[in-house]
Amino acid sequence: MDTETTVNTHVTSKASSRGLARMVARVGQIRELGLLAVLGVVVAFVGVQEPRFLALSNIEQILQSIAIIAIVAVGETLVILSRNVDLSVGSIVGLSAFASADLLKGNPSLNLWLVFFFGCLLGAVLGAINGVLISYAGIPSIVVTLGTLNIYRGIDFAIAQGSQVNAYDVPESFLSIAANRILGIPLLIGVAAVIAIVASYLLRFSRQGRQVYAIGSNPDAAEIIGIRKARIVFSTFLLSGLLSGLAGVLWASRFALVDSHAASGLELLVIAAVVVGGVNINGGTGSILGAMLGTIILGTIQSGLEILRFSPFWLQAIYGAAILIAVTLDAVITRRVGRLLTERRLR
Amino acid sequence: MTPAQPLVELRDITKRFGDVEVLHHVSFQLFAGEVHALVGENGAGKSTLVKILAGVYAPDSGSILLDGEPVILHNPSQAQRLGFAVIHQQPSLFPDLDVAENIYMGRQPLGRFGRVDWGLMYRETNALLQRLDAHFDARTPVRSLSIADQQLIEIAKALSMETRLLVMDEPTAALSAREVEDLFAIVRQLRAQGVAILFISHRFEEIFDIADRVTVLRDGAHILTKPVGELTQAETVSAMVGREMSALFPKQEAAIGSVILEVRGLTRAGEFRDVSFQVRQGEILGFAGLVGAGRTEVARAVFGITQPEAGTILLGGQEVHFSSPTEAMRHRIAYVPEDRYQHGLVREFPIVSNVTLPIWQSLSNWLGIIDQRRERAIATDYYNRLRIRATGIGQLAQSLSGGNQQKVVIAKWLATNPRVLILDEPTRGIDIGAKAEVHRLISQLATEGMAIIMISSELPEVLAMSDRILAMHEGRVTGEFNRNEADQERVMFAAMGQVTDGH
Amino acid sequence: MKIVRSALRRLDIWDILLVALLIAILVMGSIQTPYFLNATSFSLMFSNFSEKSIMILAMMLIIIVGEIDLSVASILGLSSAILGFLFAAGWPLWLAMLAALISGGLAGLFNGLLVTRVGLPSLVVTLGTLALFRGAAYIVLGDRGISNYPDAFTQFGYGTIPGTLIPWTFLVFAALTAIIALVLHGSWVGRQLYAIGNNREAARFAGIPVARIKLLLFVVSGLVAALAGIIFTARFSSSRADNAVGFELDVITVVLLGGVNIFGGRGTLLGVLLALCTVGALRSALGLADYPDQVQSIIVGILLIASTLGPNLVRRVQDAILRRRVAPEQTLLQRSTP
Amino acid sequence: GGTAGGTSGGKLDIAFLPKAINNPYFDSAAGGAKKAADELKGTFKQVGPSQANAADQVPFIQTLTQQQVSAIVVSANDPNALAPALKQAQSKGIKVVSYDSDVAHDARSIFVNQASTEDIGRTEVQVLGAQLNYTGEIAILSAASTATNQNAWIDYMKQELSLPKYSNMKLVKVAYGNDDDQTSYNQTQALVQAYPNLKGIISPTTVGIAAAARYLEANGLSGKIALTGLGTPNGLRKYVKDGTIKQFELWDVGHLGYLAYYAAAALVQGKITGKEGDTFTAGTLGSYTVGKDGEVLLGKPTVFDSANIDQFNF
Ligand SMILES: Nc1ncnc2c1ncn2[C@@H]1O[C@H](COP(=O)(O)OP(=O)(O)OP(=O)(O)O)[C@@H](O)[C@H]1O
Ligand SMILES: Nc1ncnc2c1ncn2[C@@H]1O[C@H](COP(=O)(O)OP(=O)(O)OP(=O)(O)O)[C@@H](O)[C@H]1O
Ligand SMILES: [Mg+2]
Ligand SMILES: [Mg+2]
Repeated sequence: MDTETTVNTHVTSKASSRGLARMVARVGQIRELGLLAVLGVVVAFVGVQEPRFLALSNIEQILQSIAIIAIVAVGETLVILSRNVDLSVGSIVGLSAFASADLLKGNPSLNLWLVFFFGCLLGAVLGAINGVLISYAGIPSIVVTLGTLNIYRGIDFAIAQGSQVNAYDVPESFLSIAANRILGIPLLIGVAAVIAIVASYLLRFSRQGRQVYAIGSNPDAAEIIGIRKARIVFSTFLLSGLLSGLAGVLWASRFALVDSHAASGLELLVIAAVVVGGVNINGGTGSILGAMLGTIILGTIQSGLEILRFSPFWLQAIYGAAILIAVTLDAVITRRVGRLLTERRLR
Repeated sequence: MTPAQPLVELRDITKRFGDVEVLHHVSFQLFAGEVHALVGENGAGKSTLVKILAGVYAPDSGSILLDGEPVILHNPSQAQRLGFAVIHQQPSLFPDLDVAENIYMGRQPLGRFGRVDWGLMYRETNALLQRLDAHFDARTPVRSLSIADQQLIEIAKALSMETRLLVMDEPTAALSAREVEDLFAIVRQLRAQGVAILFISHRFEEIFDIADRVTVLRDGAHILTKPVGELTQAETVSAMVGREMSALFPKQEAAIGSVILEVRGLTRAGEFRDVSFQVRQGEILGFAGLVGAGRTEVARAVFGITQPEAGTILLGGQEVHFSSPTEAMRHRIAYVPEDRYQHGLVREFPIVSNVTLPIWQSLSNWLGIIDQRRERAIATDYYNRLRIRATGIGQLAQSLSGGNQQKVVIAKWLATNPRVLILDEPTRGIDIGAKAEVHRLISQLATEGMAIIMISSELPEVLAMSDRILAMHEGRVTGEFNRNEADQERVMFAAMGQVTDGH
Repeated sequence: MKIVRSALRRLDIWDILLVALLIAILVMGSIQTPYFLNATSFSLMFSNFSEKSIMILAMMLIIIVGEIDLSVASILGLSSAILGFLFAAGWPLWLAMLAALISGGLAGLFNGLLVTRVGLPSLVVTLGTLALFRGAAYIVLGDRGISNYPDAFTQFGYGTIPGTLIPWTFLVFAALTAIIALVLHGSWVGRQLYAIGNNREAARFAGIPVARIKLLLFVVSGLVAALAGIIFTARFSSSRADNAVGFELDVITVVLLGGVNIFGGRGTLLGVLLALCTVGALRSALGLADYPDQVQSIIVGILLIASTLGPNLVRRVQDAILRRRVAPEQTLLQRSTP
Repeated sequence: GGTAGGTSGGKLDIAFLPKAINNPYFDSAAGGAKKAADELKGTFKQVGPSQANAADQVPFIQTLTQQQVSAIVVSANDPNALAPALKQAQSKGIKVVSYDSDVAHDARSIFVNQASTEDIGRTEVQVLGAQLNYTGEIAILSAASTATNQNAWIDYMKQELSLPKYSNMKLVKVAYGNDDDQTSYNQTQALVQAYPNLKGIISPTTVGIAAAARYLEANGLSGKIALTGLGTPNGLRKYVKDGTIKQFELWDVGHLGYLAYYAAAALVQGKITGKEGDTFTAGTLGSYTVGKDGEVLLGKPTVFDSANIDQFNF
């Protein structure tokens, strides 16, 4: 909600040394270390009480169950880094899941690559609609995507008309995609990891990737120095839509039962994961690695609570508390580091 | 010295915002290897012209010629490609990114496979920073830098490009005297290399120090362009304001009364330590120091924005603790912040609401309904007294020029009828006419019995206006001088960190 | 009277479009179905918005200061659960209602403290408490549903004032609206809210107790959500942990539809009331004409986008014709977009 | 209730209000109702919210009341929440019938019950018990924790489990999948992880059982963990064929809609009032008698297994 753009100069460095500057520069990485530590604590806590939790098969199960969210979270991270938000991802996943499963139901002999292509294309188109309205018509992203959250889901309902696609309606080959393994790694996890790595690389090593950070950090300045803000913001929404579309097809393949409600409410899960991962909701800071860790942490907490046999009625409250604790800790630590630096400045 | 063919020529540039024409048929030429000063009052249209050269705004009519060929600047990157480097009045930096990226954003050196070559970027940045004598390195996050350092990055950015024209919109406003010297050394170097430099400043010493030629704008119109040798300061001023100007700093003597505000041993870790001073009724206490000396921080603590960790504040002999500005205001302290854009104005409010912002409550009846007639009367009064230049008290603050914005901020605080008025860089970025008015106002307020603290990085201003001067360096008070014993050298000495005993 | 006049002066492009839209819906609705244009229909129309309408008012204030509260529906659920739990445990109804209100206020306080003291973005905080408070409702009630509330209570939720078609709950809404109209558009407090929304730092430097006001607004939002929880419980004679799941999006949608700027600082009560009427009439008309739910949500989604797009376009056309003054960002935008 | 004389001039304008539209289960029921409407030369329409939510159902009741339909046939998301609105409809002379999920007794004339609640609850346990030789840990995967039907069935399941022959069977957990594919899937996964000795799952909800079957099948647990519950033949055909599920139950949903329409029609036409002992004929299904509390029972549910599943298509 914060629209301030001017450089905030809380910490000064009239007398700073190189070492100090280095230390500040490391704060970004400390964040991810902190997330790793949190993850370690959660895993250790659950693992001590229930050693089965640490079994490879269990870890694999946890990763599988968050892989789809992780894919959507990559796109959402791009969007949030540029100081926007995409609330329509759940609806895009749902629409893509239903439409591609329905397509396959109507044409069971269709090449599966085509189905994936279709899902991605559909997602990309929906994301592009968001992007056009935000970048070129100048409407705030939260307004646009709150609108398209309703619209895309409405379209989903309208084409589904109460029907659903069952496991029996689609070829076995489609259903087995999610369960396939490549080099011993479950496909779903592999796909999510590759997407995360590629996105990380692009964010770090492409000019456009850096410009995403610049826009999120100070949109007005970005425009003044000639960054094509509209185009880049558009691209983030396009990519977010595309990844959501892909996630939709994977969703259909994994759950094998798709109706028009699929993935409703997913946007909140995804945003929570990204934010817990240290991505600033006001843009400019954060990383894909962080977002992935955030996703894994929330997935692990959820799974840990289940395996420790918590009452289902406590799950949601603990989940909510975990989100709050994570972001509070992050804020407190960041502020401490900042304060430490100011104190060093003079003496 | 000037070649026949101008490097850049502006022809008949006109720019309108809505139905207000802010530039009327402005034409002048910039030659390679000259420093060209652009001066004018606040709102004369200097920054607008800069933005046109930067490709941020398109002129409504007129053309820009580069090497005699007309060019159309569609966007900032195109201007950059033509070799126009622009330092805007508001730093346009990315606080979350490091120095190197701020300099090279959008132009990062690419290595194999079009991948950003971070190593090379850091090496080049460090080389640049060394040239500028900066004390921070390429990996420092910009968020942690002071305003002056941020300005330095803007300069480094301009140096990193293939620059043919360097445009600097008030680059020295936030710099200390020494930093200005460093900057001018670089400017001279660039001039020698044949770069054309368009330089904007409200400080005449600087203009007469560095410029080769001067162009004066008034109300959006081109008044004159002359070599600096053919102009006197007085001529320039009258060209700017359209009339003769009298004394710049009309300080009136005021009767100095009893101590109103006293600060003892104020300390806040990392900001300032053991700061003590007194201000009396009718007295102007000047705070001198280099940028970053911590004066703003002291002011913020006195005004309750931050809380001191040690020390006491006494008002009329009573110890007070402010946990918020609201409480400080209740004790009739007012603070005009240095960053008016961020801290001073509600940009989407008209002048009238900005002026009455802190006193709404007292303008309201028991139901909380604001008496709009009284509100307008008060705003109009200050509007006239401070000679704010706008279409009326209904104009939105965001569309005012910098100087007029500052006047609105001052008006706002005067409306609270304070006993103690703290002014932080009250004339930064203000044109010469407005500055004189602000000075007149300050000294008039003092004669009315107000206690005034004036923080300023312009030493001549502090010397001329203050009854007493406090010098600060790195968070400590390093000297205190009475009006008659203060001179430029001694105060400067103290501000540089040499502790002197003023008494 | 003065308030009305100043409200009328504030009518901006979008408000006028909303009025036009509302009239169009009323005309279309009465052509499409004979049941639409009558008092019963309007009475029911409001009744269905009993809870949302008051939550909308509180949300409007929060958004004007540049924050957001995603947890309102969860607070509603939590207060309804607490009401039910205590009532089932034998507490007198009024005491249980009081406890529900207090719990809502505390929940709001919790949000407010995290936002103002810890300094977290409200979007993030209330995203967390959206889950936390809903979870708390499940802890309180689990899979139980509490019903068999006294008839008088249910009558308050569902019934109308005897001899009229005015729902009892309308009185609550009307009272809140009157208060907010006075505070927001007449008083200095309202001006402070806009000042905060426009430039929080400048407001703070001008002595406006920004943090305290925000904290207060979150508490108000919590209290209003709890009040909505009591109304909900009365109207459906039912306390369940999942009461009103997902209401927050509807509430925010209406506020934005009313022309309130999501970044704060802009928006009027009149616009929001118009948006409320428009959405209410639209849902009612489409429902009576047997259009399915999804059509309604598609239309509301389109309206939401249009609420910003429409005025943007109108303003651009106006600018082109009248060459009137524009804001700086827009100048840049106009130039950089072909 | 429901005795107020009305506009029952033989006009049959009957509206169905399911828990949510766009739900295959209720669309099957609508198919049966449509057939009944054709036979009786009445009209049929189905309206409802897109989310299964009591608060969202109320406006539809009000709309139907204003439209002066002759009867409302409703499946309630909450038994009490709909009562005031339905009572108001009744006071305007509209007949109210509930089906699938009942409302408060005084807010409707007749409840068309798909199967006896007790019967469903107990047979689920009996089926699973037989498959497991009455030993081992079992779990229940339900819909939402507040779902009325499911909670009633689960109560009877627990009663049945308390009988001595189940002394070696232990119900370790009731999980809630919220009738959402992902949640149900993840909950199944969580059950399997948290209870390594789990031998069987009962899922008395069509979405839940399909998601559970999908998880067991995809993770090679078919045959290791038994699964039964309530599901649609189309949704589970694959899993019955590959052995993940041996048996499951469901009533003929089309028949449920058909019977509900006939019951509503009988009320509208004044043939019955809904009191105990009233009888009416429901077309091809034959004659039905109103039981205690206005309940009409469709009959025994069908048990599906690999032998008969191909005879059904819904
Ligand atoms: N985006 C804008 N929209 C409307 N008016 C504007 C805009 N930008 C500038 N103006 C107006 O144009 C005039 C010139 O402003 P400009 O910023 O160019 O002045 P300046 O000479 O740079 O003043 P200063 O010395 O205070 O920086 C002012 O009256 C200002 O109010
Ligand atoms: N608005 C602000 N918010 C946060 N930190 C600030 C702000 N203004 C200044 N600072 C920090 O405090 C440090 C010291 O303040 P500043 O540079 O303003 O000193 P000063 O003595 O007041 O100098 P001057 O008033 O000449 O700028 C700055 O370097 C900067 O990092
Ligand atoms: Mg300027
Ligand atoms: Mg300062």
